[in-house]
Amino acid sequence: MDQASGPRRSNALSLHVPAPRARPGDKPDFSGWSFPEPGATPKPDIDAPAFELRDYAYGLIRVLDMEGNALGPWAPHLSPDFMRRALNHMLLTRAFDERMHRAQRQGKTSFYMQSLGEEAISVAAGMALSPDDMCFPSYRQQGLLIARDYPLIDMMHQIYSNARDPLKGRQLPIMYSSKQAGFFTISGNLATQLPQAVGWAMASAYSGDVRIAAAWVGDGATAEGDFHSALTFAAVYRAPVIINVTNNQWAISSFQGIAGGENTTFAARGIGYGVPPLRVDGNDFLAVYAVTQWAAERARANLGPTLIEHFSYRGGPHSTSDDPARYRPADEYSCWPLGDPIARLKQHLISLGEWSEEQHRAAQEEAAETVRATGREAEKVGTLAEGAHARASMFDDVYKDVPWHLRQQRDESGS
Amino acid sequence: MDQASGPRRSNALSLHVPAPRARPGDKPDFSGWSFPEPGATPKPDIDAPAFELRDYAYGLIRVLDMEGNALGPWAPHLSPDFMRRALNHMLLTRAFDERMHRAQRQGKTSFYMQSLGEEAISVAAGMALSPDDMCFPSYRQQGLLIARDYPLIDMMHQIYSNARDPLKGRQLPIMYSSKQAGFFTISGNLATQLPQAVGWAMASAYSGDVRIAAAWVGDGATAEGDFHSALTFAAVYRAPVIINVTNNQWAISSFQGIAGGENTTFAARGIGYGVPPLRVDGNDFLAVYAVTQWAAERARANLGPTLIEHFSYRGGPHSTSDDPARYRPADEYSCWPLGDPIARLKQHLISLGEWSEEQHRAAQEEAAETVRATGREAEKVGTLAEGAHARASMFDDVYKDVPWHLRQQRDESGS
Amino acid sequence: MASMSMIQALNSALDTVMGRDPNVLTFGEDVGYFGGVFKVTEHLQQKYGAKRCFDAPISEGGIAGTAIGMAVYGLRPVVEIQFADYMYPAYDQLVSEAAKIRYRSAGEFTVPLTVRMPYGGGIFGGQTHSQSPEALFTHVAGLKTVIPSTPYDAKGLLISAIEDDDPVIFLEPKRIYNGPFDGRRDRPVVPWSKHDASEVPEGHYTIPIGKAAVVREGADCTILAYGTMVHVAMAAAEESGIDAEVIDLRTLVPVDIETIVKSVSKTGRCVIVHEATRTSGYGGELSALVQEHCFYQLEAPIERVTGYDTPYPHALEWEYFPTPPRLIKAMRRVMEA
Amino acid sequence: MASMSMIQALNSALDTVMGRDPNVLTFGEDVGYFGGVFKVTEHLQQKYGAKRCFDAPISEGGIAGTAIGMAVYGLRPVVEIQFADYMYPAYDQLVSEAAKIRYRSAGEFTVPLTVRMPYGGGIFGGQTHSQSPEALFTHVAGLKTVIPSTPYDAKGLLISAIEDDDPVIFLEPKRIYNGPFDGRRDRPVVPWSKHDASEVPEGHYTIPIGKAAVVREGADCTILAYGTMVHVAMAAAEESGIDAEVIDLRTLVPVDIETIVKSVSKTGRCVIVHEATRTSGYGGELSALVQEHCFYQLEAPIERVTGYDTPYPHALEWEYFPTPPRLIKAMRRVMEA
Ligand SMILES: Cc1ncc(C[n+]2csc(CCOP(=O)(O)OP(=O)(O)O)c2C)c(N)n1
Ligand SMILES: Cc1ncc(C[n+]2csc(CCOP(=O)(O)OP(=O)(O)O)c2C)c(N)n1
Ligand SMILES: [Mg+2]
Ligand SMILES: [Mg+2]
Repeated sequence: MDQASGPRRSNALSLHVPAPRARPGDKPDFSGWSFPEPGATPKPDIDAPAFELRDYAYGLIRVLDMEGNALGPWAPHLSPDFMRRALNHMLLTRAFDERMHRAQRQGKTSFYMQSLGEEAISVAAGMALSPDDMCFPSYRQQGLLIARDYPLIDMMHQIYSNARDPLKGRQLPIMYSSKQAGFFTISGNLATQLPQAVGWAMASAYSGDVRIAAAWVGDGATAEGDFHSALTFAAVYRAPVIINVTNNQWAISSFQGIAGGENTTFAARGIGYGVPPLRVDGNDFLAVYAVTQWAAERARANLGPTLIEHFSYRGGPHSTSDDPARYRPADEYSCWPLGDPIARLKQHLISLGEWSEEQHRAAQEEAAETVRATGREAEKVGTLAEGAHARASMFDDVYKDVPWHLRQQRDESGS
Repeated sequence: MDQASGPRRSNALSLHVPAPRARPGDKPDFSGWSFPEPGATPKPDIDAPAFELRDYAYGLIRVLDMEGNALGPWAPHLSPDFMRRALNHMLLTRAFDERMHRAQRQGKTSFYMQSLGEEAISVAAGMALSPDDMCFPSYRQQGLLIARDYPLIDMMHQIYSNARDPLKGRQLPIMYSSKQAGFFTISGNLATQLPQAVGWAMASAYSGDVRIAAAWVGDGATAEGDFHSALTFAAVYRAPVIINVTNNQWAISSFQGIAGGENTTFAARGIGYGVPPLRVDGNDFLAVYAVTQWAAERARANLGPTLIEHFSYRGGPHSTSDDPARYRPADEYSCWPLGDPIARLKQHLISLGEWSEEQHRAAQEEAAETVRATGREAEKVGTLAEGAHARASMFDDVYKDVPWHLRQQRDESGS
Repeated sequence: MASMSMIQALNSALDTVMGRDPNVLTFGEDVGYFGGVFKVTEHLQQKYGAKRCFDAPISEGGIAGTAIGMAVYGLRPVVEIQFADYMYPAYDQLVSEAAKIRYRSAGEFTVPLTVRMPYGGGIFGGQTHSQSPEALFTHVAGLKTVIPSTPYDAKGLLISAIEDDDPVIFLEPKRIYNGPFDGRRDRPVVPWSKHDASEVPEGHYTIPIGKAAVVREGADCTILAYGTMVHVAMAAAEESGIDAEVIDLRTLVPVDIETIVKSVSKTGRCVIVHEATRTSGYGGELSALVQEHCFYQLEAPIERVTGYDTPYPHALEWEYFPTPPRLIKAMRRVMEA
Repeated sequence: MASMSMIQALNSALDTVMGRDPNVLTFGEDVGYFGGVFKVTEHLQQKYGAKRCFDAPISEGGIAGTAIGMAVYGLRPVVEIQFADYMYPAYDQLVSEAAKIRYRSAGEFTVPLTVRMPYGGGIFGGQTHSQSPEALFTHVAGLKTVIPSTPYDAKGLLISAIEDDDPVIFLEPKRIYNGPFDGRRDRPVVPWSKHDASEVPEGHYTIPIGKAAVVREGADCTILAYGTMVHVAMAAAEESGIDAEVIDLRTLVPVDIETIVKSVSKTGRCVIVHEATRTSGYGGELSALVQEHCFYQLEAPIERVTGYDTPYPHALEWEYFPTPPRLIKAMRRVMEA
């Protein structure tokens, strides 16, 4: 094909393919990234025009410094009790992740996904939102359920697809759903939840309700068309919704540059729709809490949607099917410049004199023990291999009523 | 449903549905819109970082003032000959539109779409790009073909689906295609051409070619997911492509607020991807020319994509199936604050002493006569009603070779 | 009772349900002030306000996605996809989400959503205003697919669809919006007012989803049809001299297998007609079902009369469109077999 | 010759074609440095450079759309959709564009594009890692749909697909990526190296698109299968004591009607097996075709053994998956009819 081999002139075009700075064997390289100082970012009024908020997309809202001090106008002034609760939620989330990851490795189920390093993002949101606000999560926000005190054992039942699995064995592990907890059924199809969250928020506004919606999507999945339609509809109808991008630097093996992160921030996407774009240190519980609260107040005041980019790092593998050592330096996580969300909140409480290393160890142990005990309970009910579900149940809930062809298939399947 | 009727509290949410300022019976209202003065916008170097170009999204690049003077750094310094050619292309486009619109009304074909008021956008691009750059138009860029001297009669043959229709009667009128003219086959599905243009540009870069791609999409169709994927891929791979948004204020009956135009500009969408966002007066031939040239140079220098919003007004109905008097003031077009692209270029040439009212009338008459004569020729070949195409031809080009099932269907169709 | 076109009947269905249930709202491209490019939502914005009937951005995926969210909230959204040809950007939301949310949440979240789409050819709309994508929905477990063929059915079925607690794909045969069309374009245009089924009650009534109608009784062969093709089938039955039984399926999924089996058991011969492309069209499913249920009663091969496996060609529309002569040929073949 | 798994064979196909034709490039989610989540593109970036094998944003629509643009330019892109379940956002580009560009441009623009997608269940992947959407492609005029069942065929067919001048949907049965699986999960896992068809030439060869393979000759009944189900069918034939002829379709569109008709004319009985949901699945088309072509030779109703009309249920995967016992039951029914 002469067309494709083309004329190689001196001014020839060439294709740019982004690549991360470090691959396995390389030294992790976060040099050249600079962040605003904790406390340095001003806090706008909730009714500030979106146009004036554009620069937030390029900063980073931070409250906690690395010594554990809460600084600046975004500091949310939470009670020590509240923060201890937050810390415990994060510890429980991490302990749960650890155990369930192991359970999969032990063959007790087919699949698991941890949120290691990203616990603040979901736990802070779960605590900043009202309990009846509706969440449209992706698959790495187990912290929301934990912060909302959803029974840990029901999460395990779901993961084991056992007889008490609220989803009747129908869903891949971790694809939770709970109407009660305001936690929308997780989809395996990335980003589909975003316009749904916007629609739910529109319905709430349509109905004169007071509840708002919040949705989460990964840095990688922002590339889906649904991200665009969600922002378009949210902006056009001023939907009371918070759209959270959890930028954990990776989408399976692809670094965030493949999703467009080389050229600008993910928060900046909001600018193009006239949606306030807040960029926050996702490993800073207090900052995530404050930013979520700000966005929620804005939404409740009929001032429309907010886009929040949570800047963080995926500490673990993408899922139990993944081995990150094949595509990134094994020690990259430990070099993450913004630290660990649990360690940082712990440090804050300690610096306030409201927590100690000892208490922390005890809390950690208690979380592990809670998970262990719950795990034993759940395993007594059963794990995946045991096949707890009646064949006939497969044909329920396709429709409200079972139509003739499914009745026929159900009957045949048993014969 | 108690949920949906919801609690109507004092702080109740409410749904915002955008509405245009004026509907039929109202006085057109463009008050409150302010534009930079012609010549006032600086011209950046083509290698300026996208980040520094953000504010171009909120301005409006203008060269011609309403008296016909070309002002400022964007003035492209074109020869009078060149500009007369441009004027003639625009006149021909308008005359062609007039006649083909009428031909549809007379039952000679099924459908037509004019570009009244938007002629500068396509003609200027057609003249600023290299002839072998590849265009991925929407359906309102007939001016590109005319600027590239594609035979008018072939356009008519296509519109009439007659025996010489290059597309063998297969496509709706005006859905032209010409590889020779670098004009990609128009799709009836909005916005699909955008990622295709990006892919074509990537292929050109991959091949070390020098040709770039350009695509056009309406303000309304920017809401499609393909707009987002096009910008994402263009930004990530720095594709040598120009993405043009023709903001003509309307998408059939929906004003641009329904596409998000209430909250910010369409050019601003580029910011979120780190793509330079230029906003230009689409009724100013010189400005469109200069901006296109700037973006083309940038692309050719391997500096990546540009998003251009052409600010204009759809002077005619959406298509022959539409009656805009049902949803907008009948005289809205005549109140458009940025005038008529033909009148403005004409004025410029006159003010240069390179054109006169008389010459203009003659050129107008010549364009009309060219169209009339060509129309007669085309109609001699045939119009839609006459059914020029052999039934069997319907089965060609589904695949390169006709597979057995289509051969069978072809045979049966004849029996 | 009033004589209504199919457009008026659909509009009346929306008006009726919106008048009864504040949770019903409708949106889509050009649906609001303008009332839709086919006028199905005319006057609804004026009557019910812009919050209950409004324009949407040109994003079928966004329309479907937000409507799903609204349905999950507890509303009963009715959305319009301007042409069925433009449903593809919404396909993921419909297939991966609307269809599966009840199942994957074990019944906790439900999607009482109605997606209206004008479909089919015969209006010189070319490749992208003529498609019949019903088979792309009938393959998807969790969706119901409904297609009316008269004003009376259109209103009753649309009300059923809106009141249904599952997502319903409601395909509207645009060629017969304004009058029954039997595929004979050489004949004068007939308005709906000349047709019995244009007598439509003003108020609330329903036609059950899942029930076909025997629109012509006959003994010689069975014709399975839906939408515009019902009228083509009726014309073919009349003109052919063959005493055909014409079944208007009305619902494609779940299909009314009883009515089909009863008829084919009686006639022993079956012709299926649809406008969609042939390969893997819904006719394939119907053919399979008929031979599975009526193998021993069949006296001739089941015939399919369909659109060809090509895009819809603008100028050759009338060669593409299944017309009575094509159908009659197939009927003759099954009778002579 | 080397013994290859299906993954290795597919990798070898890409390597072979990329080595010969600089216009071939491949991209998709995690396809570059990582080599794809199933490793089909492993080492290609290292060997051919990042410009010829690279990661894409998570936008199946963008992947398809840009690949179409590249194909129009003159390249031969091969893209991977990470799981067929995620093809829906790309569906518009594939159906409205890839499939129709040659036709609507009267042959001026063409789309020599290959879209690879792992499909099918049996890996405990739940609803969104198990789907078999082939019927959503077979209904679309302008697309070819290919599904291999062995390493040998996989390589030969993938090379044919890449060299084909039309868009080809290339569905890869992920359950048999690493070994032939006959639906008996109680039996030990067998690697491809134990299977004849894992002997794969290193270099260039093709298997023609549109040609089925009779993988087992038999006189009693015909089983039509593709992908993983070919191995289920083989097991069923062996275990049942019924002398079944097993046809591996390999290409679904254009289907090899001659081979099908020849077999069913001989056996008079036909069972169709696929993993996709039953209603409007490709089995409906096959059933219709068989009865249209072989009506007078058929001695029993054609049976379909398929996935049920439900989403793919995680824990009940093995109830859902068509296994030899289910197939054998259907074979018995057609033999006893
Ligand atoms: C539509 C769709 N495409 C592809 C996938 C496969 N997939 C699952 S997770 C994932 C990466 C997502 O990365 P990101 O959005 O950054 O989220 P993270 O895993 O980092 O939280 C991919 C490609 C999918 N689930 N859905
Ligand atoms: C995917 C898709 N959805 C809907 C349509 C129907 N449609 C055709 S043109 C149009 C309006 C487009 O408006 P805009 O993008 O502003 O372009 P303009 O007509 O103003 O040039 C619509 C909704 C379509 N052709 N394709
Ligand atoms: Mg990520
Ligand atoms: Mg417009």
